[in-house]
Order: sequence, then C-alpha cells, then structure tokens
Amino acid sequence: MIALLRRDLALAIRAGGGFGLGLAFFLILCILVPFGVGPDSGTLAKIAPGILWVGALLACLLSLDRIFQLDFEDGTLDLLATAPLPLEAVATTKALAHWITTGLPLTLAAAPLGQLLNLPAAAMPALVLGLALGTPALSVIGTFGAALTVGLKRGGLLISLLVLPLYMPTLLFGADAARRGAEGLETTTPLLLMTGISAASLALLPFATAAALRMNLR
Amino acid sequence: MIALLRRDLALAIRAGGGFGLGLAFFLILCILVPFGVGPDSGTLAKIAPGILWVGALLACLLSLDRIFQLDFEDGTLDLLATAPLPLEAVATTKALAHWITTGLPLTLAAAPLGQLLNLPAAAMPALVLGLALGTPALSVIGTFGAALTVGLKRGGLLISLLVLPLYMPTLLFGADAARRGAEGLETTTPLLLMTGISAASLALLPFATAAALRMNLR
Amino acid sequence: MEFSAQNLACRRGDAVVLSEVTFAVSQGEALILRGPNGSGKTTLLRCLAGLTPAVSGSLSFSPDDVAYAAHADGLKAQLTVAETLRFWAQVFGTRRIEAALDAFDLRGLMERRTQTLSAGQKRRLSLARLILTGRTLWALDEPTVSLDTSAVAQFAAAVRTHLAGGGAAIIATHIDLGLRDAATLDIGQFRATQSVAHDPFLDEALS
Amino acid sequence: MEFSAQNLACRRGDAVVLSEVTFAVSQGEALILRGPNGSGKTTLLRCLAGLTPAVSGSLSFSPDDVAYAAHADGLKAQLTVAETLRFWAQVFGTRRIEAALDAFDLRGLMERRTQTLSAGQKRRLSLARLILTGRTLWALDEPTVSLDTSAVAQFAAAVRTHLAGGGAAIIATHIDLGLRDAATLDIGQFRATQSVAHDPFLDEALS
Amino acid sequence: MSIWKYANPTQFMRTSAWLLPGLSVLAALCVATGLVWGFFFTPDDFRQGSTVKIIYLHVPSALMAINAWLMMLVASLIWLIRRHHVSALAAKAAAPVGLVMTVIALATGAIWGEPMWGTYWAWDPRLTSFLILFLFYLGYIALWQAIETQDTAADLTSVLCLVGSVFALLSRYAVNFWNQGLHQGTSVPVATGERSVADVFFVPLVFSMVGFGLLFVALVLLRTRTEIRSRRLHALLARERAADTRVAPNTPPSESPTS
Ligand code: HEM
Ligand SMILES: Nc1ncnc2c1ncn2[C@@H]1O[C@H](COP(=O)(O)OP(=O)(O)OP(=O)(O)O)[C@@H](O)[C@H]1O
Ligand SMILES: Nc1ncnc2c1ncn2[C@@H]1O[C@H](COP(=O)(O)OP(=O)(O)OP(=O)(O)O)[C@@H](O)[C@H]1O
Ligand SMILES: [Mg+2]
Ligand SMILES: [Mg+2]
Repeated sequence: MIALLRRDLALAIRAGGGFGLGLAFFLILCILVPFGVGPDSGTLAKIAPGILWVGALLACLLSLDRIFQLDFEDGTLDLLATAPLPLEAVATTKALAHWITTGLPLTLAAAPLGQLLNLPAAAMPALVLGLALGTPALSVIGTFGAALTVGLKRGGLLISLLVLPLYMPTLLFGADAARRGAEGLETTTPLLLMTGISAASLALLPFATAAALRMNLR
Repeated sequence: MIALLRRDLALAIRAGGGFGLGLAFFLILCILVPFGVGPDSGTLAKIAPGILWVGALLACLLSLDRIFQLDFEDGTLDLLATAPLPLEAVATTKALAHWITTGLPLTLAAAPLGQLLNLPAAAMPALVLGLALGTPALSVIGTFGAALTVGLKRGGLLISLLVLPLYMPTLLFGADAARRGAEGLETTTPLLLMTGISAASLALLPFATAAALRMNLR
Repeated sequence: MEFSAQNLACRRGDAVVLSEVTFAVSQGEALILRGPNGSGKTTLLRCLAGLTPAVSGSLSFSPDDVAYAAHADGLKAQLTVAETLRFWAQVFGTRRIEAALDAFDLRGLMERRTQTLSAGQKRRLSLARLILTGRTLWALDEPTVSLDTSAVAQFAAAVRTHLAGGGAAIIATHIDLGLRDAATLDIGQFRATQSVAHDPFLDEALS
Repeated sequence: MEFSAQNLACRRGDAVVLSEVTFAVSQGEALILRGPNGSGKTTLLRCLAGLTPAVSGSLSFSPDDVAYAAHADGLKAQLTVAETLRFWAQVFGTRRIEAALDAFDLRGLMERRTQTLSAGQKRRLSLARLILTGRTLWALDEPTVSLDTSAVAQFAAAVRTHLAGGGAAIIATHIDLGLRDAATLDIGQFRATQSVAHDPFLDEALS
Repeated sequence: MSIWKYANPTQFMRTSAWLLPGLSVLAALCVATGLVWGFFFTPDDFRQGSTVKIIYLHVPSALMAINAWLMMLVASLIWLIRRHHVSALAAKAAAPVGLVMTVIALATGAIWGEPMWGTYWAWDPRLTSFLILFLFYLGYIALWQAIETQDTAADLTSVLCLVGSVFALLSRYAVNFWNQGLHQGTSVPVATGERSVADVFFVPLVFSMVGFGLLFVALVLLRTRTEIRSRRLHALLARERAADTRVAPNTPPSESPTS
C-alpha cells in the first residue's frame, strides 16, 4: 500500500502529473466567477462561500476520471488486481493519493482565494475547517465513481453525472457552515454532520469501490 | 473532412461517448449553485447570467482533454497525420465536432436552465445569442489548448490552466452582454466584439493548432 | 504440486468462448497454448489469473499462485525502469530487483523513463516483473512480441530458470520459443458450441 | 521510380539515434529492416512517414507516397470493423473496401466492434487499412505481431500483391516473413555516434 | 559578423560571463539608490501619508512584469523563425522572473490597496488584467515543465506565447469594457497618471525603474546561463548513456562507418 501511494504521488508530481493543477483550477474558477458575475463586491461577498465550495467540488471532480483510467488503459490495473494487495487497499490508497494531491492543497488555498471573492473574515474558520473535514469524503466518493466508470472511454463526464448527486450532502453542509460563519451563527451542527459523512464514506465506500473494480475488470 | 466529422460524431454518440454529457454537467452545475449560494431569488437572478456563462465554459473545458488525447493514445493521430488530409483540416474538423457535441446543446439548453436560476426574461435573448456566437470560439480555442497538451498524461488540468486565460475575453463580453440585457441596456457592442473574436479565432487558430500537433507528434 | 483445470468454461464479454478445457501442468513443466487468432488463448489466461471468473468447471489452484502478463505492458510512461521494478517488488513483498535486471539485461536502462524505451525494451521490462512476483505459475500472453532474437533467447532462459526452480508456466504464443520439452495444447479444440453455453435466455428457444 | 534515402540522420526525443542511413528500394521490391531492440527501426520508419523531420540528409520521395503502420493499431474501440475501414477509405478518397476485407479475411467480423476483437484480429484490421491507402511505399513496423501462422501467410500474400502492382515496402520485423527475394538492411550499422550528432550545447565541452 | 553569433551557446556564455558582474553591480546600485532615496529621503504625501512610498516597488515591478512578457514574445519569435537555442532558453529563463515581478506588483498593490481603498482586492480593470497576466505566466511555465523533450517544449511554449500575447491584448481591452460598463469607477480610484507624481518623488522613481530594468536583464542572463549549463549536462548524460548501451553484452559494438 505504501509502495502504491508513493508511486501515485511520484506520478502526480512528475511532468504531466496532476499535482497542483487541481489547485490551479480552483484558483482560476475563483477568478472567473467575478468576471462572469461582475465586480460588485457586495454580491461577491454574499455568494463567496457557495462559490468556493462549488469550486472545490469541481476541482476534485475534474481530477477523478484518471484515478483508475490511466492504470486501466495501460494494463496496470489488471496487474494490480492479480497482485497480493486486496483491491480494497488499492481503492483506499488511490483515494488517499487523490486527497493529498487535490483536497489538501485546496484546503490550504481556500483562505487566500476567499480574499479574492471578498469573503467576510468571520466565515473563514468555518470554510477552512469544513474543507478539511469534507474533502476526504469528496475523494473517497469520487474514487467510487471512478471505479464505476473505469474502462469507459470518455468516462470523464459520466463520472461527473454519477458523482455529483453523491457530493450533494457534503456540499450542502459545507456551504451552509461557511454561510452561517459569515452571518455569525454557530457552525457546529453542519460541521459535525459533515464529519459524519466523511467518516462513514471512509469506512464503507472502499468495499463498494473494490466491488465495482472487480466487476469492471471481468 | 466529412468522414472525420462523421466518425467523431459517431464516436461521441456511441456508448461512453461524450454527447449529451457536457449538457448534463451544465444542468448539474445550475442545480448545484443554488444549493451552494442559498435559495434567495434576488441574489440568484443577479448572478444568473454570470453563472450560466461560467457553467458553459466549464462544460466545454471538461470535454477538451480528450479531443486529441484518445486519438493520440491509440495511434490514430499518427495515422491521420500521414493521411492526405492537411492537419489544419483535422484541427478544424475536431473543433467543429466538439462544438456540435458541446456548444450547440449548451446554447439550446441555456433558456430553460436560465429559468432555474431566475434569470430575468429580458436577459434571455442576449444570453442565447451570446452563447450561439461565443461557443464556437470556445471550441476552437479549446482545440488549440488540447493540441498543445496532447501526449501528456493527465493533461486535462493543464489544458484548463492554459485555456482559461484565453477564454477570458469571450467570457467577459458574453457575460456582459447577458447582464446588460437583464438591465435593459443595449447589447450590440459586446455581442459584436464577441463575434469578432469568434471569427478571428476560427480563421487563424487552426493553423496554430496544426503547428502544435506537428510539434507534438515529432 | 500440479496445476490443472477440469472442464473449464470461460466467457469473454457476453459470449462463452471456451468450454470443456482440461489440462494439467506439473511443477517444472511448461505448457504452450496454441491456436489461431481469436481462438481464446487470452480468454483462458485471464480466467486462470482470476480476472474473469470461470462459467463452470474447476481449477486446482488459486489465482494467487498465478503471475499474469498480458498483451499490454502495463508500464507508466513517467517512471524510470528502476522505479517500475522497485514498485512491483514492494507490491509483491520483496526488495531484490537484481535478478530481474540481470535476467533481461536492463542494467543499462535503469534510469530511463519507460516513455523513452523502444517497443522491445518495454516488453523486456514488463517480463522482468514476472521474476519479482515470486509466484509459481506464470501465465503469459504472447510474451515475445517485439522481442529480437537475443531477447527471445533471454526470455527462454528465464523461463527455464523458473521451471528449474520448481515453477510452472503456461504460455500463449505463435512462434517457437525453443523450450524443448514443453507440452503443447491446441486451444482450437475447446471452442464452445452453442449447446454447451447455457444462456438462460436461450433455454426456452432451444427446448 | 526508386525510393531512396541519402545520409539520413533521425532523432527520437532529444537524442539523434541514427545517422548516415542510405538505402534504395525500387518499385516491386521489399526491404526488410533488421536490428536488435532499440536500434532505431521505429525511428527510421517515422522519419520516412514524415512524422519526425530528418535532422539531415535527404529522401527521394515525399511522405505523401508512404502508408505507415505503427506498433499501435490505431483502432477505435466503439467502431465496427466495417465502419473503421469505410472511414479510412473515405479519408484516402476511395470507396471500395472489398479488396481489404478479402485480403485479411475480415468478412466474418464486419459488424463486430473492434473492442471485442482478439489481439490478432485487431492487427489484421489495422493491416487491411494499408490496402485502402493506395499509396506506393508501405512502411510497416513489426506488422506480424500477434498474428498466427495463417494470418502471417495472408499478410505475405498481401505484400506480394502490392509489390506485383508496382508498389514497394519497407518492413521492420524480427521474424521471417517468407518474402523470398527481399533485400535486408541491418539498422545496427547506422547507430549515431556522438561526433555526428551536432549538439550546439556540447560544442564547448568538446572543443 | 552578425548579431546572431551571440545565439551560439558558447559565444553567449563567453559574452555573458563578461557582462554579468558589471550589470549586477549597476543594477544593485540603482535599485538601492532608488529605494533608499525613495523610502527615507522623500517627504510624506499630503494625502496618502507614508504609504505612497510603496510606489518605488510597485511601479517598477509592474512595468517589468509587462516587459518580461514582451521579451519572451520576441525571443519566441526568434526561436520559431531562426531556431537559435539560446533565444528559446532566454524566453524560458525570463518567465519565472516575470512571474515574480507580477507577484510583487500584485502584492504591493494589494498592500497599498488596504489603506487607500479599504480592501486588499477589488476588481479594478488594471488589477484584473494583471491577474490574467499572472495566469499566462503560470500556464507558460507549467507547459515548459510538462514537456520532456526540450526542443518540442521550446516550440510549443513559443506558439503559446504568440497566441497568448494576442489574447492578453484582447483581455486587457475586454476588461476595460467590462468594468466601465458597470459604472463602478467612482468607488475605485484607478491608479493615477504620472502627472500626480511630483518631482521629489519622480527622480528616485526613475532610479528604481532603471534599476529594476537592469536587475531583470541580469537575472535573465544568469538564468539563461544556468539553463545552458543544464542542457549541456543533459547532453553529456545522454551521450554517456548511449556509450553504455553500446557496450551492453547483447549488442556487440558495431563498427560505425564514420568513426
Ligand atoms: C494588486 C493590485 C495592483 C496592481 C496589479 C497594479 C498594477 C499597476 C500597474 C500595471 C502599473 C503600471 C502601469 C502603468 O503605469 O500603466 C501601476 C501603476 C501605479 N499604481 Fe498600481 N496596481 C495595483 C494596486 C494599486 C493601488 C492599491 C494603488 C494605490 C492607490 C496603485 C497606484 C498606482 C500608481 C500611483 C501607479 C503609477 C502610475 C504611473 O506612474 O503611471 N496601484 N499599477
Ligand atoms: N471484450 C470482448 N467481448 C466480446 N468478445 C470478445 C472480447 N474480446 C475478445 N472477444 C472474442 O473472443 C474470442 C476469443 O478472443 P481471445 O482474445 O481470447 O483470442 P486469442 O486466442 O487470444 O487470439 P489472439 O491470438 O488474436 O490474441 C474472439 O473471437 C474474440 O473476437
Ligand atoms: N520518445 C523517445 N525519447 C527518447 N528516446 C527514445 C524515445 N523512443 C525511443 N527512444 C530510444 O531510441 C532508440 C531507438 O528506438 P526505436 O523505437 O526506434 O527502436 P526499434 O528499433 O524500433 O526497437 P524495437 O525493436 O524494440 O521496436 C532506443 O534506444 C530507444 O530507447
Ligand atoms: Mg490474445
Ligand atoms: Mg520499434
């Protein structure tokens, strides 16, 4: 497992890997929205928490399709499936690698990007904490979606379709926490609920992911 | 050229192709944003033109990386490059196929989705016309970005980084036209400017795209 | 130990391709699978490796005894040769990649990205992986594709070493590998006939 | 007409791999490229097909005379065999795909998605594409990979027909194709030496 | 003797080795004079207080951020047309310097914005187009990093630089259009023209600008030298590898006709 994690991280960091690009996408989205919506800082502040969460979610989404796809296309996945590693471990490792390369940098970048969108300072703690607790769920759920669509050419957009509904609860609680933070309300309840989702996904979804992989390889 | 266009469309429509999925993504984004931003219809109406444009742009973006990638990986691009078709024609055809499978459906879907986001009726003509005139530019520019990154594994996010700054003028004019429409101002100038960008990109960028392809195959 | 299959039926996609496959390979033996294109060699090997479950019939061994090498190389363009081998070594719980490097003469290429290897060099690397697995039964799908004559000889030597160490091998190939006392199995004879392939949707139509 | 190369130097990635390559093939002749793995056969063929421009030297023909077949098959998983051939026929401006179907015995597979073909069937399909191109010089990179004996014979027959019709062929291969009077070119002798490969960044280090 | 002889790496190394020390010293002197003079020996502005002094960092870095892109454009054109390796490497070397200049301009602008406008960031056209420039730099550098084969990387980044320049101009225009259209000008005082800068502020500003210009040239020269050395190393390693494979047991050393 550690070998696999190390390899995935190495691949992400190498030329053409995905590291930092999810982050770049997030950055770009946060720049785009004001262009689309207009520069009025009052409006921006109002929608900032929601946009930041939607942005984090999309940045995750964009990097999902290749979690297994590349390994499938060049035959590595077949080889991994016949290796002594259980597929559940492969699924967990892949999700972890995805989080390290995507969720973690997003969480760290959220604070400065919030500035760009005039996010009220009061909303910051709830936003960052929410991302830290919620992005693991995004990675695990996304890995499941990727396992379902592995082997389909241009699975990328199909994953989005499958995974977005699953992302909904995380998004709702996360954005709600950040909005409440902005309004000075207490944020414990949504954050706790979200932590619950993350923990449950982490514990259970790898089994579903492994099952989906097995069916797809058949 | 017609053969290539027909083949690309056939591939898009077949199982696992991209047709309709860009559209579905657009739909989902328009559903997500109210969840993220909160249901206040005044705010929504204000940001609707911008969000619709940003959504269209992202839906385009998501489908870019495979314009050439699949053909490159299985060796078809090598064969196309040695075929009697000039690579400029290949580039144009690919952009056209991308537009038909992404830009066109987005344009058609924008009106009903605008409803979802409480887009003022007055903004509708400018929005739809803007998309119709602007999405060809998005496809052509995107094809250029795809040609630059063909051959890079996980080029998907790198494309976003390269292409988004290039999308900026189109987005600005497009969203501005829709916003002016909503406020009842005249929209001819931004629409005209956008048409200019589309026409110029269509006329000139295929050459850059073909050049980039040639360099990448080398 | 003997590796054997009894009345195996294998499917590929929606169709049952092979039926009644029966064979046995002992330790120290190699079995060459022969058969025209599309006769089901790949199908059988995937079944032995546990990638597609058998439709019916039984195997005397578990997929965990099998090291499988497919048509595709399964290499990552961005990793170097040494990194690739070290990764697989760790997955299979060993550390020593020297034997694999030597068997396929890869020392000179250790620091090269696999992207920049020629077709035959890639193939040699993916075969070297087999030695790391430490598994007894090698199931190889056309291993010598793109190899030049001297590399084919290296490969044959590696197989012989493996057999001498108590291993076994099932190899699908169209060319002569120079493994003298290997048995040959013609896969053509096992082509599934309609009556054998139980399809619940055809039962009524046939009866 | 004669297809010839004069003192060709070819690069692959950052390195000049071949230099001083000189050969000539007349119409009706085939040239077999031989050489160990990594000696530069693919590099040379890509250069002839115009995919990588030559570093120096000259060719007596244009890339538009060359039909190139690479290591990879270049097939789309979702298209059927007939659709694939019809597409390439249109690209090369013809309509008749019958000759190609017959030469590689593909009639029985016409409506199959290429996804569901075996390795050898895929290869036959990708070779059938050559017949549609109508080009004079075939540049083939290990065309017989995964082919069984009868398919190799079919391929040899197709090459002979092509030669008899005034075509020419340059074929990189490790096995014997049974093309009797084909000339052989050993690519090993053209390996580029550093002094030949002008690298502006080494000028100082060398002088 | 044409100017192109400097495009030969060896010649470039020789000339730049001779130029670099003097240039660096001159750049350091100018920057130091401009900044010290500006920071400590100018009066506070009657409206902006001491915050005005950030102008000595802000304006020169902003100018150099734009000039760096122009230089990359020219260098890219030279590479595409005449294929001089040094010019491709000079473009590659200039990009990070330009990026840093952009970041300095953005950061000083943001720091300045806090006392002046009460916010670190506003979607003012000029700031916005700088943000877009920042993205262009990021994309350009990322593309260089992503492509393994050096000449291909040079080709592709050059094409990107050309196309990107056109779109950067378009963006600049579009951004102006976008914000004017919103009638937001009053709440956002756009950075004023030179006429607002009195002579006392102006002379050290000139020093600082010249200093930043020289600093840019020196940095680009230095980085180009590093890139050349790195390419040289690359080439030497490649040659060593080639020698290695030749003595490998299964490929007997072939008699090369040219050796
Ligand atoms: C992140 C924010 C900012 C960016 C990216 C930025 C960008 C620029 C650029 C590109 C220039 C020089 C180009 C030209 O002269 O046309 C410039 C000059 C200038 N900026 Fe900024 N600026 C920012 C924030 C500010 C702020 C907050 C102020 C203070 C009110 C300011 C005041 C000035 C002044 C006074 C000049 C000199 C104008 C001249 O001499 O021509 N800038 N800025
Ligand atoms: N994914 C698939 N779905 C359905 N049928 C398939 C699939 N893959 C292969 N087949 C069919 O199953 C049969 C057996 O294929 P298989 O790949 O096992 O043949 P093979 O003996 O390995 O041939 P080759 O020598 O060409 O590799 C063939 O007729 C093939 O067309
Ligand atoms: N993309 C690349 N970048 C750098 N070097 C490469 C690249 N591809 C191949 N090479 C190297 O160039 C040399 C020639 O490779 P080439 O693929 O032409 O060999 P080949 O004769 O076709 O070998 P094979 O029989 O294995 O296919 C090899 O040493 C190889 O390692
Ligand atoms: Mg097979
Ligand atoms: Mg080759």
